[in-house]
Amino acid sequence: MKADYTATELLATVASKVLEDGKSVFVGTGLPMIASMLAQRTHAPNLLIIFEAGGIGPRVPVLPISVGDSRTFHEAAAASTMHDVMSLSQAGYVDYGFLGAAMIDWYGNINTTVIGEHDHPKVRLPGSGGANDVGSFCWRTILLMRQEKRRFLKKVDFITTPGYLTGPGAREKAGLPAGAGPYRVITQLGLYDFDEATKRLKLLAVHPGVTIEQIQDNSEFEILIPDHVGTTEPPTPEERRLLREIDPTGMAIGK
Amino acid sequence: MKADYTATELLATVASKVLEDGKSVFVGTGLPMIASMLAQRTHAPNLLIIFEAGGIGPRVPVLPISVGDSRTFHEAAAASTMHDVMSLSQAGYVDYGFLGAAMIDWYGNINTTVIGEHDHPKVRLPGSGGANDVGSFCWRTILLMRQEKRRFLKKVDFITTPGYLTGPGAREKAGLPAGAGPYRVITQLGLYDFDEATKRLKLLAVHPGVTIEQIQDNSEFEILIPDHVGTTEPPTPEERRLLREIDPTGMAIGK
Amino acid sequence: MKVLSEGCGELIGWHDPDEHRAWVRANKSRDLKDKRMTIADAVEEYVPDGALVALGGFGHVRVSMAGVYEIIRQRKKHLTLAGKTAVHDSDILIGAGCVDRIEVAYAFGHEMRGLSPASRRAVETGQCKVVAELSNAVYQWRFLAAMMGLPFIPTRNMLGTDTLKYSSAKVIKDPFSGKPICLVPACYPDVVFMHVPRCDMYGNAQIDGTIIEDFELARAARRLILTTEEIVPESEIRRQPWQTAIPFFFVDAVVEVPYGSHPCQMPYLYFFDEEHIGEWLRMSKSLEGVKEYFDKYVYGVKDFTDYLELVGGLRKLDYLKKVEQLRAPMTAPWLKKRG
Amino acid sequence: MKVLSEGCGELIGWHDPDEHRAWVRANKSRDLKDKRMTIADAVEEYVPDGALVALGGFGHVRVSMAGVYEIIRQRKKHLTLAGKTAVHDSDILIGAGCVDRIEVAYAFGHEMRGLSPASRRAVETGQCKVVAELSNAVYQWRFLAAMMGLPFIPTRNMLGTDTLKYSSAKVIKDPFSGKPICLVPACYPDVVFMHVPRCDMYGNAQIDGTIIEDFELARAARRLILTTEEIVPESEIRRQPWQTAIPFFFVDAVVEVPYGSHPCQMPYLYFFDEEHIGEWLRMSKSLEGVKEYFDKYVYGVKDFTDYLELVGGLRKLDYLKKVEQLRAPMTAPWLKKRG
Repeated sequence: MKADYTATELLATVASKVLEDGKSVFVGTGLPMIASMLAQRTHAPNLLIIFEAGGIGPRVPVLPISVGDSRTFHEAAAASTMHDVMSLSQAGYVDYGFLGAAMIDWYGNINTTVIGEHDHPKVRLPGSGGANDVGSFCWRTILLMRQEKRRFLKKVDFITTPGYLTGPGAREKAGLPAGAGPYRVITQLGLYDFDEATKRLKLLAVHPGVTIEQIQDNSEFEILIPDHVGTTEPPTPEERRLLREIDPTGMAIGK
Repeated sequence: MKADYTATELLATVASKVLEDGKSVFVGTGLPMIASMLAQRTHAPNLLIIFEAGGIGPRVPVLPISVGDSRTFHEAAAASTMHDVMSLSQAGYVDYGFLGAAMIDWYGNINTTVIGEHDHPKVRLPGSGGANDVGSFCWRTILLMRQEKRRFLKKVDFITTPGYLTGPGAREKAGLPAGAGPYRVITQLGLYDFDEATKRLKLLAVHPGVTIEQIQDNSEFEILIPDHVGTTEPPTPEERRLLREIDPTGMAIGK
Repeated sequence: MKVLSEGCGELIGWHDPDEHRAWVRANKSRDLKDKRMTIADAVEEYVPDGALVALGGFGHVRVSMAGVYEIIRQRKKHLTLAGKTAVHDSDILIGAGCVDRIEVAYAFGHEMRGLSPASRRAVETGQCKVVAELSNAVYQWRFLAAMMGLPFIPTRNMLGTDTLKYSSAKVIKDPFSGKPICLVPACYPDVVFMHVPRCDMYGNAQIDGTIIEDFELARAARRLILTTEEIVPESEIRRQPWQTAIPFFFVDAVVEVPYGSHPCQMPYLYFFDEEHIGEWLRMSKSLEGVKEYFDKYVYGVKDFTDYLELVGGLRKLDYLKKVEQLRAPMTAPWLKKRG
Repeated sequence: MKVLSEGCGELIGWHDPDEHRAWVRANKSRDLKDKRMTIADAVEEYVPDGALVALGGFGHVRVSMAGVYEIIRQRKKHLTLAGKTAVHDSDILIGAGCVDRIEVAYAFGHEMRGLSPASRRAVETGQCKVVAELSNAVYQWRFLAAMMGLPFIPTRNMLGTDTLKYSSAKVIKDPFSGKPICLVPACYPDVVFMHVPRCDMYGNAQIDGTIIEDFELARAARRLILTTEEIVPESEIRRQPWQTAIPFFFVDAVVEVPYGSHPCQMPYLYFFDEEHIGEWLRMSKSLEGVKEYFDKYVYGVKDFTDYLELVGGLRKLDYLKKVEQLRAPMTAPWLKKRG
């Protein structure tokens, strides 16, 4: 039976459920915005959304094109500065952060800078943007990305944004804020967290109809598979309706 | 013949003449404000006045009581923050700074913190306030103070604010911004600058009727006396009228 | 990391950045909730004896005097004060015996009005100890470091002076320029009182006029109590969000207290009550006078409104508004004395 | 001063703080003077070939496109770009061949619209060299350090990553916490273009909405050129001085250019012109298309008003205003493509 929802819709709803009411989230362009806006319209009305250009606690009317777009400070608590929001993030005020990733390794280290050699790139990507900041400062980061063997890599060409670096204690040893790091990875195949002891990527739940084999086949590195693996909830019709309302042009969620 | 002006009026007018049009000045409470406001009303209409609480380029209607008082940002170019004005001072944007002093030594080092031991003070004074900042950051600082033997000291009990510290090159060696430092000292007896080679206090001009002997008698340390010593201009009736206009209650200029 | 020199001043209000982050996570609510309470409850809840206290505004401009009086009324003890641009606020807190330790950028003075008898006496008799020295810029940058969640901020002042020697700063060689540079430690006050012209019930606050240090200080504060001339509807704040100086999640309590800065100035709203400040400066010349002052104006009144009635009520407040708006001339007892 | 590690990225825009102070003293006027000029004169005077250029706003929000087009029109060469939240601005500057070096926090991308063909191609073919990497927060803090006249600002990010390795930052052991900390060097761009909703003829400027990095960047700039929707009387600025984001003495030129951010967004005034941006994204897929684009929209028009007529004139601008104010739905060619 063909699902009546798209992979993007599933990513958005699964991501939105990770967020808690009354907590704060640092939001990037696209799906993270949609997931956060959906959370506000469902279980987390008082989710505090923060944008890197200075928008703090807006009532986002419709999906913005840019994280600096005026929609990101529409009826906001404050329209401030990047210095302000990056500072409060560094000071520990941000619970969740969203990150997109081109490639990751099994410690959740992210590459969004370059494929190939830095000075002779095969493919040049946009670079860190706010990603290194989010990955360094937010307590718990949530990675949204497409899972493929060429994206789940044993070693990424360039660590743009820190995951757990080389394993337990490595972030702290490097001088990064203690106790923070990647919390969830969400792909079109499943939902992951990181193993407490080894800080390696671990399957938490598969999406409806996805097999463990598919999970492992779409990764160059070995993914830890626990005894119990859950299945994520598919988007409800109401959630799908809300997603259309949030993104009427379908720019992120698709038509 | 008794002068028809007060010592305070003379200090204010002599100080105002040090300031140049189109330059910036960091202003403290009292006489510095009056001198700067007088300069704006005479030869320096475009003197840019900056206050530590964040007032930038105000049109001060009447002498403020405090450097944080709303008069300090009346019709200002900006009502900003201390961080902003201290930063721009540190970055070299401020030409002149005014300082009051309880005591100085011959290098223009200032004490406004304590008389006696720091932890067992004979007299406790207000401390640095913005003085250390002005003395460190402004290109040229102007000291306004009462001259007495117990105030012009060989060694001050506490260096609150840097003059030339221990002499030529000492500021730079300590890490302070290069090329800045005390520029003029104005007392009820005369106008001083600092000797280029030794950075020691040097007489520039005496006030009308003051002798070289009085200058030296009212200092514990030896004041350099050049061959040519000028005489300052006494306040004109127009200047005296302006001073009353600036300070109608006489809170700084006296009744 | 070779430290070239360091001050002997006590390091107050500093926390390891990771320890502070953990504290923030556990204690600062990011939830949008009604924070209105009485000033009595706010002081009871957030000002333990021994706390490090800082006050917004500029010593006698936009000061939460309502907060200051309540601290005195509740007879808080052994407070340490951040003596940042401290004027009337610190003078009466020290005079009242609530504060016995102070870090000093500026204190014990009343700007144009001269020195402050009560707090000077307290320091000169050893009743109040100066634990460290610094400058106004340095204090404010200590709050900047705190706001940024950093251990320190570099500065190019204090170098070569005794102010540095009695501070808690350290000097290192800057690895970029090769020159000595001062590192000033972050300062996170345990509790900050700030008076604003308006905010909503969640704590989203606007400030007219200069912000002074309050942008950084509000964000450096572990607990932040706002007193406000007026609580406005949330929609008024959200209409012009770039006017918000302090967003709600930095705020722990919101207390509506019209004229809450009296006898200090509130820009655009009311001028200094020089008559009242003059009375304090006169009475505080003796210990007896200090006691008499607090008996009359703090312990002897039941709340802030009662106090406002006592200092002159509507007629006085109307006059202060006119002076602030340059529609009436200023008078002051300390001026008469000089005349 | 032991440096634990340091990036291999080129240190661009850094000056010894004393050298910068001397430059400011000699070159930045503190005089209140009329700074109005044409964008052609401003670019001619303040943008030498080889300069380090930075742009205010957010890559495609509140960008001085009038400045960007004029740089292209005057065929400036070998510029280095501060790739801070760079989007449409950098894409067309690199596409036009004016920029051949860039320090990258974010570039070569168009946020929701996907990647930027022109600038990506330039980097992948070696025509434009990435001289250093960093993050958005770090770039903005480099400007903070510059605004403060400091050699560096500490940060707690980049640590442990290749972003640090390719940056110009250094890592030392923090003498307060004992933990490694990153020091990011100040950055003073040679010239900054910033678009604001209003300013007076002296350069006192207000900004509605988020300030983004422009508070710090305006103060870090060696030369600052403001383009503005409107030049307002000085009295309007001075009526609410706390609204001034940039006081006049940081500003070197004031150019009135209504719609000067087109096709980028100007908060509260007009939305992105997605049709035009889409046209650029489509045409810039080939070198021929790039040439065609500039021939048509830059070299082929005599001034900015001519350009506005060409992109749709009043009807288009009215539509963009309605979309910005949520009174009309947004459409975009890149949306149709996906549909």
